[in-house]
Amino acid sequence: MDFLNHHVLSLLTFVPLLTAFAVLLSPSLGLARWVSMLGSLLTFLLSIHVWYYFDGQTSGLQFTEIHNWIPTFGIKYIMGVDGLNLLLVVLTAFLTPLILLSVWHLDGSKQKAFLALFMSLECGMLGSLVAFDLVFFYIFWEAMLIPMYFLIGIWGGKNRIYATSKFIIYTFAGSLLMLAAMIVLYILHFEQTGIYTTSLLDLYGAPPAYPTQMWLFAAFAIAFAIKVPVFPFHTWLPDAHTEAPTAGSVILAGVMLKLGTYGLVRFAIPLFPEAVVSYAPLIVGLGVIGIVYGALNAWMQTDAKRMVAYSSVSHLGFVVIGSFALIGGGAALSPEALTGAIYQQINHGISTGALFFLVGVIYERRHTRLLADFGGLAKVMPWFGVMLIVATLSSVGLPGTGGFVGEFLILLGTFMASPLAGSVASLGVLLGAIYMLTLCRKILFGPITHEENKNLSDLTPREFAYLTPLAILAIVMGVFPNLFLDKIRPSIENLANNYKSYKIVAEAPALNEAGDKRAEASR
Amino acid sequence: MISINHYLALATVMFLCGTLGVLFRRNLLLVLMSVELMLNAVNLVFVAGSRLVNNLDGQVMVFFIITVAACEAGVGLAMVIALYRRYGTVETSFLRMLRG
Amino acid sequence: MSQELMFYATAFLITVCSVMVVTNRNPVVSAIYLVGDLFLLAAVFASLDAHFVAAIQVLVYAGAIVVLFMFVIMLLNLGPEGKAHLRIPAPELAVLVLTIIGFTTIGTLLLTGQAPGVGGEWSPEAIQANGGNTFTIAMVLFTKFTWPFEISSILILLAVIAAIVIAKKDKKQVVHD
Amino acid sequence: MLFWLILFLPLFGAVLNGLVLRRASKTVSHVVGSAALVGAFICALLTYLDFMRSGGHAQVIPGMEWIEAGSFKAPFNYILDRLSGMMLLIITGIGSLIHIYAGGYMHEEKNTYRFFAYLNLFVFMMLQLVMGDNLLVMFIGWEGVGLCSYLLIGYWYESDDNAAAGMKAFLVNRIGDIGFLLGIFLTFQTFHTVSFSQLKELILTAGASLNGEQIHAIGWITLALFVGACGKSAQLPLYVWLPDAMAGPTPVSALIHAATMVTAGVYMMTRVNFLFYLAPTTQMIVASVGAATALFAATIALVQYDIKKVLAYSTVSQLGYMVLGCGLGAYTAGVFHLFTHACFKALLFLGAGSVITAMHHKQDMREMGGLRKYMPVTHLVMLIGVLAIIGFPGFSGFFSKDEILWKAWTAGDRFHILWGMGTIAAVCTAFYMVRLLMLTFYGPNRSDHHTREHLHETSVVMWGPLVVLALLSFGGGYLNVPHVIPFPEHGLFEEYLAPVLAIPAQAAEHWEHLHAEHEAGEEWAVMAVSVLGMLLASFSAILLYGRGFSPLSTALATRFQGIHRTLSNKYYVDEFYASAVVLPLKDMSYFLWKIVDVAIIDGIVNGVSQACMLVSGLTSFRMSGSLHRHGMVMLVGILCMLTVLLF
Repeated sequence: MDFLNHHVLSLLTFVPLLTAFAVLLSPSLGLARWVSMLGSLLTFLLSIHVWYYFDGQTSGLQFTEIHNWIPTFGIKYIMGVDGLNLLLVVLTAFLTPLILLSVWHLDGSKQKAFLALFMSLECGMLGSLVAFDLVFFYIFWEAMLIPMYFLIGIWGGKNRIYATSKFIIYTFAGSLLMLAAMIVLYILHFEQTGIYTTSLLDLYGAPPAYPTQMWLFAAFAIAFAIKVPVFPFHTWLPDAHTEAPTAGSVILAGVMLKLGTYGLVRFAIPLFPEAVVSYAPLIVGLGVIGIVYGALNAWMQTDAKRMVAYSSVSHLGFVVIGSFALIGGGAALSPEALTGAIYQQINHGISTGALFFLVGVIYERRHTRLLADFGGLAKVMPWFGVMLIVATLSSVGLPGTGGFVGEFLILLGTFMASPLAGSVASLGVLLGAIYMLTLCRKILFGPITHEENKNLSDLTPREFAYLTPLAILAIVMGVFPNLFLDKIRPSIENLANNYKSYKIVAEAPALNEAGDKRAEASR
Repeated sequence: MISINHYLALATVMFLCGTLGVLFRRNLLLVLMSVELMLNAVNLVFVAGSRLVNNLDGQVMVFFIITVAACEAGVGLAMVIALYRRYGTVETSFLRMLRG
Repeated sequence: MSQELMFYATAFLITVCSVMVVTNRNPVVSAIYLVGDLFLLAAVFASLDAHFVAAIQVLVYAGAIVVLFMFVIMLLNLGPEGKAHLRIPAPELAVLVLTIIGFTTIGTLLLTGQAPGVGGEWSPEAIQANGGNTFTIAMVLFTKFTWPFEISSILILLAVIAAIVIAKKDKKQVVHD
Repeated sequence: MLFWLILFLPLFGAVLNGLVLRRASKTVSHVVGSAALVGAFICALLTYLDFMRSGGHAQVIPGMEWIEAGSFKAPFNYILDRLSGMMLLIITGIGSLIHIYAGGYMHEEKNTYRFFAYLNLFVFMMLQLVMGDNLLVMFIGWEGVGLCSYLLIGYWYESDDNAAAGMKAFLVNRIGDIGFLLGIFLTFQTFHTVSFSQLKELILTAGASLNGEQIHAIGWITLALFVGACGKSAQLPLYVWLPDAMAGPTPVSALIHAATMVTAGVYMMTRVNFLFYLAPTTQMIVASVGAATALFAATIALVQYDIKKVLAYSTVSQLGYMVLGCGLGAYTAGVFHLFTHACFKALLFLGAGSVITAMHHKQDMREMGGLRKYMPVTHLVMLIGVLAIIGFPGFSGFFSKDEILWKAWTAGDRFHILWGMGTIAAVCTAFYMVRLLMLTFYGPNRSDHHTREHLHETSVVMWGPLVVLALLSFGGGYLNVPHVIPFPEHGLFEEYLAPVLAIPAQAAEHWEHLHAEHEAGEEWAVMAVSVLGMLLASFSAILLYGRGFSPLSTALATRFQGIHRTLSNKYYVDEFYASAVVLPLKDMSYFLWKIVDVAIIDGIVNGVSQACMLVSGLTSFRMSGSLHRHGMVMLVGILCMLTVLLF
């Protein structure tokens, strides 16, 4: 148990990678499936372990692992979770088994490679979430792109090469900017303090001088903005989503995009706090434009997947403005908006993930995603209808679903920071409903106009198995948000109130302390 | 005692020959042989250096280089055979996959 | 004096052989010159008290690798190349000249430069006292370089497998021109 | 405990019907759905009696924590006071009747689990709306009822029109919801709480110390909330969804689009009346919008032929009265009209539903006529309903509507025009309702042979609830009899609701006229004007439509063709919105997509990559792909580097 607590994050990160190797070595596809499923379930269990023993009373970094990695350059192997990444870690580990379930029935000659790539992708995502060292983070950040590149490039639609190249080159261009900024930061920090370090724990609270900060922030922000994607860096997203296989779209929308917003919160804001004050109006402006612009574009799409992809642009606009809602003349970030932003990341992962799954379900049956090819499916696929409606409602932020909690808090905080931005962003609530209901109406309602649609079969038990958890979670997140918010509150408040001199304390793995506290509380 | 400089000069000449062979010969086998020449030039430097500083690491390194050279020759020749089967020639001017 | 004379003679022969390897039309002849080159180099090694290396130079290089080359030349039935084998277009000629100039400069610099001599622990006398060159190399190899040595054995294994896989006749393959 | 049962019985019914009993027969879903509601009603009644017995003081029932972030807190707290208690009874009571009725109405459907699940869910959401102690819980209900409305309007989704109508309802409501949201934000920003009970306490106790900025903020808060109310309560200019919402099954129209959901706006304004009292400008706007809506919708209803459309516009018009009442500060009158309207409009809709069932789902009044013979009970209850809505003295509408008109009259000279609009609307109401009654139940039967053969009175499941509602429609008015009318008890309702209303001290002066004494003669005169107008309109309707379409009615329609066409086409508002709002938005979106996104932004992205390709093409024109060349270039590079390093 002690070992587990000291190394749970390393295990969490590398179990998927080991699973990937095991999958490659499996003699048969059937075995490979089970191996990948077991590996991902084990990862999920580990994430639940982290979740359960995570102490929601402190803003410190928990389950920390610190080892020297390349001492000459001050590069360390640091992993840890706090309130900002805890939920994302769990979300990643949660989505992966579901996605594996969704590809359970596929068998191609390369399916084993698919599973292996997928597991290594999970490793990359989890690694970049828990890494607390710039170089360490950067390695995972880039490593993550490779499996995704192949997932789209090999298993994608007919325009896949274009889409995947665009995706990787675009993201890579941004990452290089970030790498350059990291090196500059590293050297500047040495000049300031005489210590070579890439550890965030050391870099926090010692920001470089003001004019340089502006450049460094811009480099980081562009890298993350491309990943999010923030308007106007978003054009790779619809292409990538449309061409990607269902599983790829789900993980792309579910987790990878969040790494952009997570990066903004984890790196860009606390490392360069003064630049934040100068840039916030610009970023919030872009976010608001993204909300409206993404929604209007989504409305016009004829391809269901493209529509959901543009909806991501719109939804992530909310997350971005929520992360940059400055109150008190830049003295603090709005804790409400920041909470909403973190929460909305998770919720977007759930609802958009479900939507991509659902589009995948009908795509498998009809081999088309054009809205015009559907209509009236509620009659032949009633359960599909239920799921689609639930996902839609969560996506449009109906109260009682997770989407509402996130969007509401973001809008509340943004409104208090800037009434204009808050009001315009509120339009997203309406526009979101416009395109999502259009999607629902064109797929589910109206007469059945295509002969092929008359005999479609409803959801299979396997499809139920991966859709139901998402649907339930969407509602649970809306009705019991405190279940999640209680864990992350101190971290968010720490960042929101002290972002100008942000410090995070690394705490030793504290199973015993947390356990004691729990025991005390129950007494 | 011959100074180290002489060995280095000799190695340079060998290396030059090898380089020119790699660059200007069109026969893939000749290219491989030229590579061997280049490797030998390096070996010479290692051994001479090892003698100069009275350290055996250089000779051990040569041992490894020979190992690697053997591997390289094996794989390289296998590729030559494969290419010959495929294209019917060992002329490098046929291999233009790196076209920009 | 005789030592120096020996060196210059060997060096001259090595240079000639190297040039011949590169310029000869016929691959078989090139290979033979290569063998000569390797033997001469082995002699130089021996003169530098590197007896073990000289031995494996002969055994592995001359004995195994060049024979492999010969096999392949025979297998592919390669005859002498045409007269055009050394025709060099103008831009490449420029590179050729540049290369020769560059290397000559470097070589000259090396001849004139002063290399620092450092006293290490394995002087020829120490080696002699320790039990000879081969013994001492073995000692170093199996203590300090155990891991690289083991890895190199894996490398050879991989190379063997790779060579077989690559050279294997693929039934499906179509011959393209 | 009982209180939680009220809330969760309908939810339980919805889950049971919607997820578990999907293969059950119609009867099972009907029984489950109705039982949940009747159970909730009984609990509500017991809770209510208990509540009144203990003095009827407002109490907050704490529930689970919900959203907590930063300094923002919104727990699931519920408020039980006289206002929400009354709504509780209306919703569960009328809801039960409509559920029972729906079993009869829907008996031709193959299965109805979905219908009853949605209906139960609606009741649950509606209860959230009225019981919530903070704006956020109210907002759950607010949007939740919108969702159920969307689902129920599109219940027969095979028809594209229905799906479109549902969507329209949801979207127009969402426009209002944005207003509501902004109201919440502003409230929280100004007062750091969104709880009604805390807000009320804050305003009333610390009220005197409100600074100008806060008063200013209150103006914006109330305006934003009123936008929300406009959406939900179908006021100008957001009323357009309600007539289309008639695409849903008739019980839905009765429950959601007449009795409960659409009154949410009025309820909400009453709930935060202490804020509205502080914002006279907003109140003025509210009153004007209400009066305008009342008149506007009433004129449209004059010439409609679809029986449900008439009732729909009538609902919009009546909601206008309620909003007018709120705008005048006469919340009692508004809420009282809400109550009476819930009874008689539910009755009218259900009656219309019976007619529609008998007519095999034909809704055009031109094909009806003379149904009195075939459906005596329905005729009788509809008659009561019509008398109630037109404000026939003695029926409930008379008391509630005249109260509002009277308040408008006494609000000051500026408000006389609103009184005038209200009175004209009342005259119109009398005309179109009597016209509806005449065309449906009197005159010759104009239906085709096949339909006529099957005309019959509906089953007791359907007319039973109608009778109950008819009794309420008749008697409900006596709860709030004006003082001038000789009656044992006066203004019971006003007394009942008084604790809910609270005029903050700062605004007391402005609202003095609400309690001012007036001469009895003046009140009689105002009353007489509306009654006379009503009688006149009724008689002309009887004259024109008493025996089917009289030649005079057709002649009038031709004579005033322009007006007639404008009215039949609802002032072309839908067309106006389509061409002025929806189309430009669509065009703009298309432009954004095709030009801005694909051509410009993506063009730049691809342009950059193409520029790179171009440059690399230029520099690599000598790149034959030959290994030699690459090697040579590399070599030259190495030489250069060496040169640099050596010298």
